[in-house]
Amino acid sequence: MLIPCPVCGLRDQSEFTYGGDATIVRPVLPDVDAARWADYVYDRTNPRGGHQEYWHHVHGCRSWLIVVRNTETHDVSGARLIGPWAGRESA
Amino acid sequence: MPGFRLPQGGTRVDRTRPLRFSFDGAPVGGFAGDTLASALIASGRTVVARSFKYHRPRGIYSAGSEEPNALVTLGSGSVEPNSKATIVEAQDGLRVRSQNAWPSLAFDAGAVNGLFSRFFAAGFYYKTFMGPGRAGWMLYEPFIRRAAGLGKASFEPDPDRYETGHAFCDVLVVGGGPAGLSAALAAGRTGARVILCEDNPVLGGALDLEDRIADGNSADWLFGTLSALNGLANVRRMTRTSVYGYYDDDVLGAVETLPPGSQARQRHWRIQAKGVVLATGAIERPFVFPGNDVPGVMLAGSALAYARRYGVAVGGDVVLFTNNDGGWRTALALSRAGVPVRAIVDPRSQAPADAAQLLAEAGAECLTGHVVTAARGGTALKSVKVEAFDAGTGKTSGAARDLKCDALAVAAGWVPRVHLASQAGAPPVYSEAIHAFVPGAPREHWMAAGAIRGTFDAEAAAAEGERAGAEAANASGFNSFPGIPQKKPKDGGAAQRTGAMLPLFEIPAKGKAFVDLQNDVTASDVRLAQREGFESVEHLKRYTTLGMAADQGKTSNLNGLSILANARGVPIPAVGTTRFRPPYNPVSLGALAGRARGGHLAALRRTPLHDWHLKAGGLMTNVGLWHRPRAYMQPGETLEQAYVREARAVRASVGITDVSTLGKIDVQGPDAATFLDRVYTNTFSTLPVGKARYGLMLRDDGFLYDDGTTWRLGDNRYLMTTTTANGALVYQNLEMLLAIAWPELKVSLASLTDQWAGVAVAGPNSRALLENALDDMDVSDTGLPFMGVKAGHIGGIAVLVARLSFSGERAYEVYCGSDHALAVWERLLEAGKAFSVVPYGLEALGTLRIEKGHVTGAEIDGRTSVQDLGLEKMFSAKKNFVGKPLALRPALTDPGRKQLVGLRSLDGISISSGAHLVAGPDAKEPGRSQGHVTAMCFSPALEGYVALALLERGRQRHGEKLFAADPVRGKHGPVEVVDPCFFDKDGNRMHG
Amino acid sequence: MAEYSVFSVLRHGLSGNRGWKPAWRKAEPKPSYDVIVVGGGGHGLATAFYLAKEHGIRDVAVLERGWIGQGNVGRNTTIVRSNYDLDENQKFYEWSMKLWEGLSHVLDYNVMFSQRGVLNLANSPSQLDQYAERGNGMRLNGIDAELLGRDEVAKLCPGLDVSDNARFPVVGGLLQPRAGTARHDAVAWGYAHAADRLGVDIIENCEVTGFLKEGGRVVGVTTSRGSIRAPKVGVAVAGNTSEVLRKAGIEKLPIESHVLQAFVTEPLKPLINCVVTFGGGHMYVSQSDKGGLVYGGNLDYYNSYAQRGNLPVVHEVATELLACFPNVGKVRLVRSWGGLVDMTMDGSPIIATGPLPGMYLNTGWNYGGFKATPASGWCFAWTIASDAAHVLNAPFTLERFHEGRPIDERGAGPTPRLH
Amino acid sequence: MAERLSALTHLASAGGGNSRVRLSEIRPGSILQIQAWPETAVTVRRVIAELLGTETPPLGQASAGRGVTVAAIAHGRYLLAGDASDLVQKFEAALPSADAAVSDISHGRVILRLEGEAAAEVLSTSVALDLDLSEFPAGRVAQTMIHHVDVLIHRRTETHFELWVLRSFAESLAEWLLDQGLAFGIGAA
Repeated sequence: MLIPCPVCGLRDQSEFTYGGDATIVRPVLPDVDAARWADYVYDRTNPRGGHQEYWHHVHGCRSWLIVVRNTETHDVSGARLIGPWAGRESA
Repeated sequence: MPGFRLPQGGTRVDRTRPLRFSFDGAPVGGFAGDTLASALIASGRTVVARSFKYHRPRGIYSAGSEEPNALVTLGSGSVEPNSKATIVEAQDGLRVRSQNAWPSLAFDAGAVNGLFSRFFAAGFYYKTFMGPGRAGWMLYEPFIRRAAGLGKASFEPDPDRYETGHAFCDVLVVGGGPAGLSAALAAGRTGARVILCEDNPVLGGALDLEDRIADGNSADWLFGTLSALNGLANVRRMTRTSVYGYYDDDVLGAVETLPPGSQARQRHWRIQAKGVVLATGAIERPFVFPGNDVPGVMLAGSALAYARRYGVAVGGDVVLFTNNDGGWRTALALSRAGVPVRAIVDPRSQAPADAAQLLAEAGAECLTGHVVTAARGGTALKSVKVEAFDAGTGKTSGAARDLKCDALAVAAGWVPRVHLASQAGAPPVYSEAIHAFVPGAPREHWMAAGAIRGTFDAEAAAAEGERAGAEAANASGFNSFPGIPQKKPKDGGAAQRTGAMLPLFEIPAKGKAFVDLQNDVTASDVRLAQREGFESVEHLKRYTTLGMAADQGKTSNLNGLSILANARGVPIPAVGTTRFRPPYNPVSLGALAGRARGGHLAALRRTPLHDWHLKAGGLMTNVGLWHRPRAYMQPGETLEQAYVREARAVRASVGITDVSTLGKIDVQGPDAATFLDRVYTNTFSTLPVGKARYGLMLRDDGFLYDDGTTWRLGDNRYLMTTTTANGALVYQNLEMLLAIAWPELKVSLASLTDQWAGVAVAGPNSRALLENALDDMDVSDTGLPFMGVKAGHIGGIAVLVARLSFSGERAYEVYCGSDHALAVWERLLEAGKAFSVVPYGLEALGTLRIEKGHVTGAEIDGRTSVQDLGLEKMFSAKKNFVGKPLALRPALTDPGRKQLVGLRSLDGISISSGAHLVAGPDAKEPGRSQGHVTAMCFSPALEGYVALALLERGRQRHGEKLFAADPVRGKHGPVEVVDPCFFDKDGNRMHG
Repeated sequence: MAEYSVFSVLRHGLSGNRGWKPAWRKAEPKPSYDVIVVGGGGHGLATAFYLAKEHGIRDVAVLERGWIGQGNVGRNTTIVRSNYDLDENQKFYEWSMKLWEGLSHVLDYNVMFSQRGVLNLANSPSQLDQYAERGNGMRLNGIDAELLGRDEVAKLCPGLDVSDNARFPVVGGLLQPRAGTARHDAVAWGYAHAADRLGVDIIENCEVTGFLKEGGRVVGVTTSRGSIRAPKVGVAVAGNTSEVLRKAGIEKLPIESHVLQAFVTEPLKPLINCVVTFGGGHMYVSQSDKGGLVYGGNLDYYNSYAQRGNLPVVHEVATELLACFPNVGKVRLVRSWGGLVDMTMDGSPIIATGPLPGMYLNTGWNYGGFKATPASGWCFAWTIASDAAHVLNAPFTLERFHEGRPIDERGAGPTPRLH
Repeated sequence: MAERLSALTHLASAGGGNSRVRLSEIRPGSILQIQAWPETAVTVRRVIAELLGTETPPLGQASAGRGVTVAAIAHGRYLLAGDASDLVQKFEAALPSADAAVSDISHGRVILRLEGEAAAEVLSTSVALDLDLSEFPAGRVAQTMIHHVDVLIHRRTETHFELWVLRSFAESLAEWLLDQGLAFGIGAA
């Protein structure tokens, strides 16, 4: 399987670590509600089909990405950068 | 007369270069270019193997990788079992042995199974071998295991070298037949980078079994095409290279077998393509009839291959049995090649007039409207039984007659090699035109061309290949080379090769008729499975083992399906087919492992002091990928004596140890302090520059994650240290938080683990040692107070010195650039001479920390909470940080949980690491486990054995007497539960 | 007399094997049952069997989307063991081991349970201590465990590299002699056969399309073959749990579905006599009765329903196999497959009532589903029959995650791929 | 000032100097990483260009000036290697933390030089990157793995590659490359 890193280009999956479901929303730190944190930490929709997921190009540029991938076909339809440089790549 | 070498012919053999190998000790002659199979046939051999279950004598059945019978063991020493004699190139002096036969191939005791085969029907072993008693199966298993299996593998390490390679191309063409060659040429002419892979040593596929392609001579066509390919530098031809797996995103796995005499045996290729043309061809289909496994029965196309490629006749008296016109052309070609063809048997009433007449002239009897209802012979075919057949009723009729013969060539049509297509696409689709499965819709970027699509005519296949190659190149962004004739494939490409085939594959006749020759699965096994309800293809496969042998059912799957379909009374498409998975052809484990063998299994991380440790007698051990010294052994010392000596020296005077493996992360930026306040359970924004603080990290779920000291080097710069084990993970996790949780923070991280070497200097004389060593630093308690950090020099080398203590002694950590580590280390030893400084290793390090009750990965094991380890004081109530909300859950703070305690041995015997804590004094009645030992040592400070443990409600149980149960080591000893800090509880020595 | 025995094999053999009955009936769905079990895999079939045998509940339907045993019971490396680290897992898997012993007789079907031993290689001194800790826990729970030194390991495994020039030298190992392997498909067929003979309806090609609810209570299912009612509906669909429960309105679970590859080589004469696991990485290998080396290792590490893996793991696992057994370099891989495994947030399973009234959940089998089959079915049947967990599966609740009571065998935390 | 000790003291002993491909070590005076903030990216590029007298390369490329190499390896992130031993101080002085983070990794990285007609072939045994000149021309840099070890690959010319690797892995990587290169008659210079 290949992942199109927006920084490095098309690379083999083995250069990345998988970060799991990217649709779950991490509570912001002031939020100390255990139930909301537990939802975030433990609960997944785990869909068959389209899946937005985090990947870390840990053996490449070390960027964290959101990859859109089909869990049934492994078809990767896109990847975008997240973090401070997201949307400011041209800077 | 069995097989023999024809007076002339053989495009692949060089009759001027004879060679000789041994088969079961007997010499076998051949020529350069022979396969083992062609030489064995030429030598008159009929039996070359014994079958899996009934140990029936088996001969060579095919001329390719579809071979079900002729599996042999090669070489001596590190032998290669289960090799297909049909694809192994004969080599002078090679040692070849038969398999699965005892005492000998000619007389195999296992053949007795055949007599009882009626009791060994499909699945019989699920119904018996159960008793007597509970251990039932264990009584029989040893015998069954010995009877099963084919070749014997060696117990010697495989000394051969296996290499790896990565290849990239715009178009990968799999298969070097007419379709593949045309595809490679067409794609190559567009300028695309092309790789052409072919299993065999030579290109051309089955073209050399055709006389003509289009209106020209096929040899000329091949020569022309190959020379055209030669002219294209962008086309890379890889023969002897078998593409076995089609993985996601058009990444394919292939194994290249290097010619004999190469320094490596095989090379694994990872091929990443933009587009793929699958031109993998087809396999000839056999008939199912009684005795169809007798040595001498083989595929007709293969018989022709032996004649044309190797100048070998498969028999002196050949009968050919077919259900289509192609079989007649094969018969004619055999006859013309000098192979005596005695008769052609065809269930159809009409034969192709031209071929029939020519064969009749050649003296062959043409038995149309007939079928072979039995093949007779034990270790060699003696005759076939022929009966009249009525295609209308599908029944045999009239008198049977025996035809004497020593070879029966069967030709029941062709089965496309859809395996790779199926790996990377929808299930194969049944084609009524060829009565076989063709590729389904692609999931990856491939196109199929030629016989794999049922286009058996060479010209039509070439045209398809040409178009597929051009289209694949276009799809990869290369425009078609102008002026390529874009021929449309002729209709009825199938008919061209097979004629009006009569879809008769199983001959109605009584007797043992095999479907899967390698696993000895018969037609009646298939029917039995169906009767017992194993109706789905997968159930059939698993219950009968049909198609699950090393040949992966290449010659048996389709016949099995059609018999199942008949038994169920449904059309074949309704039965469906099984999904093909990698590998298409067997792949050696050596090729998959490549050079990652022995010491190369994984990279070794070395600290800058690695060589010094080795020279000093360091007993090295793996810590993750690092090598670290457990202790520096002196002659005659045990490990315990060594570490006790080292630890004692530290407490008595001073020692130094290599802590370079600690994870170190440069945390920089205007928001560095805010960031650390969020990731640590305690506060770092208040830490003054030039000070260090011990920090604790939690996982999101509130359990302990990692710990270490972090030093503030500037307003916006910290040096974070982590445990050796978690360095990379913590770094990655911090990057995750900055990317996902707090992208607004201006913080940059960089790993400095390799930049800084670290040396801990510990002991009452550590300060004096440093005063000797340092050029320019005041390390007095005022100059460098506890937890202070300062920059200075040792012998002109810039160092950072932090006053930290893991040992509980006055201690310092000296950091310097890794390239200076050895110099600094040696200067420290020099400066410590007066105090008889010792280097100490991991075990002493552990001993010193156990005496102090400091925790490490043994206690922070991913399951412990802040409270478990008594670290509440590190848990800030004022601020929020990662893991806090879930760390406050009652389950994590429950006082009933296992808590950190110290243990003191009460019998003077060591407390085993890994022992469990129980109440029972008697090893035979220990009672339940209440906790376990995480770390133990002999404490020089206490002159006794002590340990740390996690114990239920431990903190309330100090003073209690328990027993350390270690049944797996046969130990059971009394211990007293004590405070985890054994030594200098108020820390005078550390601050002192 | 048992339907299957050496005598019946002889009798039928003499009559051309014409007389065998189907191993299980091709049952037609009835409009209603006492219990519906969704999922005709090992766990679902075992559940139905124990409902009938242990609790006298025979009006049971097992609904299978395709053919029974098409899931992980037929896609695993056939290892059976109870050498776990945590008390909860030790007790549960040891009960499974006890059920495995003699299972063939109970089912009147030979599942070829081979107690050849499972050997965990320790590739560092600290790992040997960890195995000692595990082994001691097992022994205190009455489970067999032996700590072996390097020489004993070498004697047990001819061909194993115990040399010092190995990258991660073998220092010893933990052996569970009673552990071993079983013939995976036969487990599904055996439970199906035995359940069928007790009156259970096994209904293949019957996909559950939805759940019938009355007042928030599950009262049955809709299927590709019509609606079927039952006051109790158990779900045992492993990797498909999230998708199936979605049909009941349950959107999120502490589960991710991953692909786990397994591999088998061509058949060889006896070479490896016990199950061996590698401590320097993650690899397990045994030799099937047919002679093939059956081996596997890590997940492919990303959510997947594809039952298809990729090259990195193919290389990694073969490499670790050769690190243990450098003598099998010339042995060839002939088949590989991908299992769809239901990984939980702590690596341990879920067997519980709920999450809806009338519903019962059996999932989260991670790497451990096959060996668990008997105990899983036994405990799930108990839970369904008595509307409460048995003491053995009481810890394996769905709520334990939110409550902070994970059963985290590896201490890897809430990251499914790491368990 | 004590002399710096190479992580590859054993490399030279591998021998076999004049062969189709040679492995050797480069010992720059300074190696550093500079990470700009999104809003200071322009400033940082300017400062790099000014201090080194070479233009700052675009992402995925390296530019080589007099005794110095700059590689752009991620957004706003640059790796620098130079003969001078004071580059870190220079850049720390020129780039306050409001502008960028400067990390000294002079001792933390080893730069291997793989040179010769077969250099690309040797790399291709272990690197899942297309090293064809059309895809990976001179001046390209890529971070990837060689046998699970992180490396930065910088192609200086068709036949000259430089591999940046963490110091602790350097000896292992060198051993691996020397083994992979056997078929090509690799040697250490």
